[in-house]
Amino acid sequence: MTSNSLVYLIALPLFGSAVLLLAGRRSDRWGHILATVLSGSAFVVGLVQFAQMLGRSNDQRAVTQKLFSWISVGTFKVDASLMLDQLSICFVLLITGVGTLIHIYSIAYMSHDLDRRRFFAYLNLFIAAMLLLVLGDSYLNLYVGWEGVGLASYLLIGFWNQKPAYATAAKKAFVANRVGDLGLSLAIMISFATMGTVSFAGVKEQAGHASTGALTAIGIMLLIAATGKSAQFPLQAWLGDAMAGPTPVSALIHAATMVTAGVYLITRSNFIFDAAPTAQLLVAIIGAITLLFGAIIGTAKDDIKKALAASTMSQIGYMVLGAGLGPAGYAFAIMHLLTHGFFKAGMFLGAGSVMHGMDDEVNMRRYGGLRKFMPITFATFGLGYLAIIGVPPFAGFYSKDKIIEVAFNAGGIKGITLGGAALLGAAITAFYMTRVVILTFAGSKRWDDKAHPHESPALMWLPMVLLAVGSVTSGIIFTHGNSLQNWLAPVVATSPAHEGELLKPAVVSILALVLVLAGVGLAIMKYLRKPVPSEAPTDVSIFTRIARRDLLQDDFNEAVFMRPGQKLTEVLVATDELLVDGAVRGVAHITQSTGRTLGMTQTGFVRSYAMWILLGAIGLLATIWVVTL
Amino acid sequence: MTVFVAPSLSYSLLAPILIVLGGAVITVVFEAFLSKAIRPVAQLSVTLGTLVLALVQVWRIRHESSLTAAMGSVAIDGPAILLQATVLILAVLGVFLIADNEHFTVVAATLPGSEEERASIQSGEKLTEVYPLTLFAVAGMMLFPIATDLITLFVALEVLSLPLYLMAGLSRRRRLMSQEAALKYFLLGAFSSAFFLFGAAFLYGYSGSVSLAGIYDAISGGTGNNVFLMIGIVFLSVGLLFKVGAVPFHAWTPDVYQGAPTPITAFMAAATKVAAFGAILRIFYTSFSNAYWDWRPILTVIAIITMVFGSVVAISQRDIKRMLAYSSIAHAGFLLAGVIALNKAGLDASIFYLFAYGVATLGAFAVVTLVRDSAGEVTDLNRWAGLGKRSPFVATIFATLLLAFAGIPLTSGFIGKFSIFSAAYESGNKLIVVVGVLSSAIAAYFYVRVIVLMFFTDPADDGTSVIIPSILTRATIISTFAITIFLGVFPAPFLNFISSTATFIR
Amino acid sequence: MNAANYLYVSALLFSIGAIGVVVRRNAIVVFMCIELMLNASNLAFVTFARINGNLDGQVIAFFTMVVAACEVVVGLAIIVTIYRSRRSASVDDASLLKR
Amino acid sequence: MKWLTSLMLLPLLGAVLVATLPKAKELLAKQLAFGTTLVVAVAGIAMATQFQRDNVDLQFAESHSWIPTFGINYAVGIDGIALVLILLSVLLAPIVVLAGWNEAVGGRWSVKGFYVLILILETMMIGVFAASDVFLFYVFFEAMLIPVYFLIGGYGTGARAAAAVKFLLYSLFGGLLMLASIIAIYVISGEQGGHTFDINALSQLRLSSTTENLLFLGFFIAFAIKAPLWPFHTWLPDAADSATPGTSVLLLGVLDKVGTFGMIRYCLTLFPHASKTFTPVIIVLAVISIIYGAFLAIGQKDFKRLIAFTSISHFGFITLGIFAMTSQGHSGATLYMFNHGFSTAALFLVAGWMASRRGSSKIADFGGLQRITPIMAWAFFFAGMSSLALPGLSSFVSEFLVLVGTYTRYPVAAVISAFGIVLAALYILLPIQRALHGPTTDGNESLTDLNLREKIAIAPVLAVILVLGFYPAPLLNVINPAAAHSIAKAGFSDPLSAIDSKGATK
Repeated sequence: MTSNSLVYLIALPLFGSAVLLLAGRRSDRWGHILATVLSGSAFVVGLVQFAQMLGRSNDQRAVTQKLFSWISVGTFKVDASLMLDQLSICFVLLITGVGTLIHIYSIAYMSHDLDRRRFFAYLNLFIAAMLLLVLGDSYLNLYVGWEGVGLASYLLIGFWNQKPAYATAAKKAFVANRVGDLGLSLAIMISFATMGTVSFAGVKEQAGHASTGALTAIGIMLLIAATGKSAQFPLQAWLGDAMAGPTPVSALIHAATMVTAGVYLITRSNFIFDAAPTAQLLVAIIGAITLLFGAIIGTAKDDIKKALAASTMSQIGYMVLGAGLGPAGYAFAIMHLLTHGFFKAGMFLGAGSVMHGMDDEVNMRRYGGLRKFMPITFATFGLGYLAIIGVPPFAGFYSKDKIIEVAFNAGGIKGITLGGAALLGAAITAFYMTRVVILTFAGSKRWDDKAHPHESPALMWLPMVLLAVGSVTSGIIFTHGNSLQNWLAPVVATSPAHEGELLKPAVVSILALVLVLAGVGLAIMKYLRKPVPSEAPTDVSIFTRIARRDLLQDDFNEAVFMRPGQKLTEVLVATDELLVDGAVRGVAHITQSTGRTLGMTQTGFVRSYAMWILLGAIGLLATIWVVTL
Repeated sequence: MTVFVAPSLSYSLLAPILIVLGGAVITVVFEAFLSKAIRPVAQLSVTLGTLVLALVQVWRIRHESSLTAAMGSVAIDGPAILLQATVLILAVLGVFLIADNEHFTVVAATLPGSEEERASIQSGEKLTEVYPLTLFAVAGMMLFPIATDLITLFVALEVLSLPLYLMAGLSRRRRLMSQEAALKYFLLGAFSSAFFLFGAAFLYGYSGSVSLAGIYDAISGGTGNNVFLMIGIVFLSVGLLFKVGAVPFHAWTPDVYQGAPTPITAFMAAATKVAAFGAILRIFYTSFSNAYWDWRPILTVIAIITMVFGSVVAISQRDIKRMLAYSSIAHAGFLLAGVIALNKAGLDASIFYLFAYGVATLGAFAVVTLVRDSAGEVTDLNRWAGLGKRSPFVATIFATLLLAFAGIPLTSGFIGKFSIFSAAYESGNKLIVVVGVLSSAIAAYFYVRVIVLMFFTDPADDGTSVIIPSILTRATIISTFAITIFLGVFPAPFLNFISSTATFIR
Repeated sequence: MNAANYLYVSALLFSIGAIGVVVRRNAIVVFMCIELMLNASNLAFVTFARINGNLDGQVIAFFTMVVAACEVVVGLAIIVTIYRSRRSASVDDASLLKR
Repeated sequence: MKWLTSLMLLPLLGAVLVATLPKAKELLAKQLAFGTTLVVAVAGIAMATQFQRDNVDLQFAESHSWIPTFGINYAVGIDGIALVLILLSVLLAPIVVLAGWNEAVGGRWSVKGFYVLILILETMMIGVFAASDVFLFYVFFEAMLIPVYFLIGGYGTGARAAAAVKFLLYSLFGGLLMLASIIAIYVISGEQGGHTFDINALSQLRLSSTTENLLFLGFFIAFAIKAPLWPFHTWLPDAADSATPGTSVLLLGVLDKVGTFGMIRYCLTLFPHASKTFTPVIIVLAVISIIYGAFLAIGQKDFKRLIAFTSISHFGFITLGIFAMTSQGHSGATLYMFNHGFSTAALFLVAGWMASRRGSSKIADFGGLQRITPIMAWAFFFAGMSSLALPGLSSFVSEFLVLVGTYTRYPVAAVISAFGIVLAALYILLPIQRALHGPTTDGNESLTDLNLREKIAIAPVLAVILVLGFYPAPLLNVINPAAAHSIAKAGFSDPLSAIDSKGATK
């Protein structure tokens, strides 16, 4: 099946960003409207495609559109062509849908910013790039979108780059992502060298013939890429700082869509990971590590956005874990990705709304009892909260529980560790999310009277409400009759998750719920029963301190990469000056001094000149004598 | 009693030399009888006339070739014609410079700084002895490369040298230096010609003949005492190598170049090299060619030392004339590569190189005569700073000539370098080529340094200025510049002419 | 007696002359040493003429004398000028030109 | 119609016209120069339309006897690779003139002199890519040093003289080594039937492996210095530092490509076996250049030097692609030459504008420009993105092709080089953060944004970068046949993918 309208998905927002960037200040008045409309119309196109897709039989659903031949050298042929299948449509709808909502939200949220137009240009650019990422039909096309979203995220994190810290955060994000991109590009090279193709279809077809070694290598490289983009261990350090960007950005890029690209990549490459168990196991392990890592960090953060960021990290950990569990997990990884898209975006927007009302205060210790002042925000945030900690029947319950369950059923020690980790993560999640809600909305007011907390305008709470609806209902919809599993079946081989099972689903759910309740309870004991100091207590355990420092990730990076790197640079600069260039200068110098020395023979005394002649003659005689002997 | 058989001299072939000698005699007579007032003009016109006439005659006999002229003591063949023509052209250009009496003391006999000297200069008279000297030197230079027996060679050598010794001492300013230059040049020159003569003696002893042909036959025959041959070759070479300024017989070059009046330096640097190398080529190509294996190593060693030494020492020079002297030493090394090649290509290349180099050298020294302050010429390099700003035109020409010395493409120097090195390579002397290339890389440095001084350094306000050149000087400068560029861009006709004419006859 | 001896003598004379040029300071003496070298060559020429049994060598000898004479003319002129302006005929004093 | 010759004559004509203008008419000189370059650009594009892309032999070929004595012809003719590079030259020239409208003003020399040099340089740039006669190539290769030398030394800033000399001597040294090789190959061609410099005829020579290796080195070192490859690179930062932005653009954008172009056209064609022999060494050097250049770029405190070092890194990629000997590598490398030309041009021009406004090119002197001069900041950001090979911009395509092409034959080298991707992010983003982001620092408040002329100058560059990023086909279609041909001539073929080769063995 081919379609001619796929390109519009990308073209519309791309056009928007181009217009806004080129028109400059002239478009200040109407720029945001245009951007929102274009993003919305992209959503409509997506819906149309979705409708058409539903109309076709299960194996006819994928559609492609070839635009032009992009690169073609020898056997290396890459077309600029798009592919929309069951997997990518999910993303298209998520990106354009949530994206549009956040556009709307931003109209109000950024209304006071002089550069709002530029902001919307970047947003549109992001939408376009992200769509290219999920629509590209080959790894190379994906790569373009992959770095495109990186660029957009860099621009948006650094939107207020007049603040040096923010500029640094943006750079950090870009560089961390580049490390991941390195992985992706290597993966592409390897797959071309081994299979002679880089298109999804081609690789899927050839993967069978390729050696496991090569496939494992590709898999690991893809995993590195994913860790970079999706802020997974060990490349997760940038996400917390990325909160420097305006809150809608955090909601869209660093919660709902971009950071989940890694999960998309792994799921998309299922044919590689299924054939490379080692790589697949690594994926699962990375996921498990990260979900705990993020959760622990989350417990220590007082900055509401950083807390949410940590939780995002942790939730993506769940998705990666799911994707790492192979056919059993892909569907649920995607499901969690979607539900998370709703509730996390919603909560971020909520956070934004809170900041909006508290003139950009982000420290939760300066909040407290805000539910009275911003009821809608509280309500929507609350629903998102229930969803993320996995209380039935909210969305998170379905998606997360499934992953935990599949993890346990992975079998053997692997299953127990992964499942255990996931379960533990759930408990911690419950704890820190409860903490967030309490510190923000419950308890007594801790802000000074300068702040006048107030509910946000409709343009802002409307998207929040819609997302809240999503976070309530989506779980049920996706799981009803395994609808999502069946939907994705043609793309990712899904297997019923119930053979050789360790624990019955019911058992898992109950275990999970019990732990969740424990977490909630603990948080209530700790933060609702006792008064919360408006300054973060300093006399805390070493563990807390480490957690506050993102488990020393930055310190590690600095100690292991940055400072040695800087040293190396300095050394090389010195080497270049002293040795490489010095060698050249040395030769020149030696020649010169030789010249001066030889010049000394020019004594000015005619007798010494005569001596030279005489010696010369004798020398020649000697030479010729020797030669003719 | 035997009938007297008049020797067959074939005057027409000797005519060029005879004309020059005749002119020389006329100028001497003028010196004696003409009034001081009209002497300069008369001498100049006679000299130029003579040279031009000789040049015409050379052109007329260009297709002749004979061994029997002057009873076989000279050979008239392609190289002879070409070299004579070259010498004459350079002489004309040189005389254009010499015509500027500014450079010469009025009465060489007066004591430096003495009353007479001042008076003589005030009198506004001009020194004219230089013209006969020049003509005699030219005659010697024309005879040297065509001589085919040892006597003629020796005589020619002396005829070309003796006037130069004197001319070196005629400078108006810095007379002590000038006289010292003359002394050094004379003593060392005489010293080296003693070597030459001694060598000649042993060659005669070896072959029993004084003619190059006879020596060739003896070598080919292999009869005769090889020790004599060795001594002969070595000592003869010493004399010749001295004239071209090859290391270690070079020591006179910088001093004399610096001390002598610049026009003389120009003339001698250009023309003497041509004559001396002409002789070297003839002797080694015709007479010693079969002793190749004996003399090739020593010449190779000499050539390499000369290239490297000249280039390296030139770097540390602070005086433009000395620098050019060392550069001429380096070029002598390159030219020796052409001698060692010992093939047709080598001969053609050498002749082309001699012409190109001679012209460029004359031009360069001509420019040197223009840079002056109240005390006369300024040869201190540092004071050349910013010349490009003072008079871009002159500076550009000088830069071009330097680039030609450096062998940059689109100048005559490059074609010369290429042809000579390819000839050397063709004869299997790869080492020379490599060394030559490297040393010309070194050489490039000091040429470039001068360009930097002229163009990229700001002029110091020390009264250094570029004088408006006389018409003749201007003619020299412009024509040398034009030839240098032309030979760089369209060398084909010239190269064709050389390769079609240049063949030694034995 | 052996012709070689004549050559030895001439070589000896030549060497004496050459060394003299190098070691003596007075320009006149230096010049005389050069003349000595020329005459050494002459001796060699004449000897070889004798050995080879033709007259060319002897002819050259005469030429050499003439040339030597010319050299004397030029040389003395130069040396005298130097002497007058420097009040010294030592070749070592004339060393303005160096390096 | 004789495309190439006319293309070369046009700028020369313009140069003559500009030269004849009176000094005072500065504006007219600029307009004339700009007009000429524009015409040449149009003519160049017109020529490109006549190019038959699937025809692998040299097109628009002309040959006229130049120096028959040495079998030298004025022979030109281009394949796809040369065409692309000529296009690069003729397209960049007008942009450079327009962008550096006031570069020459207040230089040491006249404004018109600047444009005369630029136009002469353009002629030589076209010639060096068009030449199909090795000697002619060498002539252009060496001669084009001179105008650049004067452009740096005469109009540059800071230690321009030293930088100019360093540049010239470095290049001359390489050039002379190449000359030695050229002489050798000329002589050998003579031994194997007739002296010639025709590239095709020379590629048929039979060489002993030692000779071939030595000759290869002669050529390669010259090109490695030009390109420049580690460790021959140290002249580049100095030159780029002191040259005017326009000159630097031509220097890094076009002239240095002569090195990499020469590797393809001469090293591989003339010495296929030697190329094979030395490939490992060269690959190592290339990888070192990539990483080393990147690290030094990170360590730089000055925009110009920083860009210079990024170029060293990029030239590493180009060399890597050439000696990977795969069609992807070759096409990638050639495309890279073109793209690097444009992205460096963008970087250098904008950096130049920033520097001229701020009066300093120290990164530390800037701050918060994005708020004061948004358009300039954007242009720089865009250029930076293309320099770090952001997908969607032209340099990504070429860089990725090089890496893929390298990986299929030298995985390890490709993997190490791929780290350049990360380092690139650092060396571009660090200066962007320091200069464009953050609060506005003192001395920057009053900077003015790009004016219309500058916008017009930079717009086409950025446009080309963007368009070729998404649609490189027009260039690749021209390059691919030529690249494939040159690999085939070097006796290589693309390695099969692991699976296919397995299939082949089965």
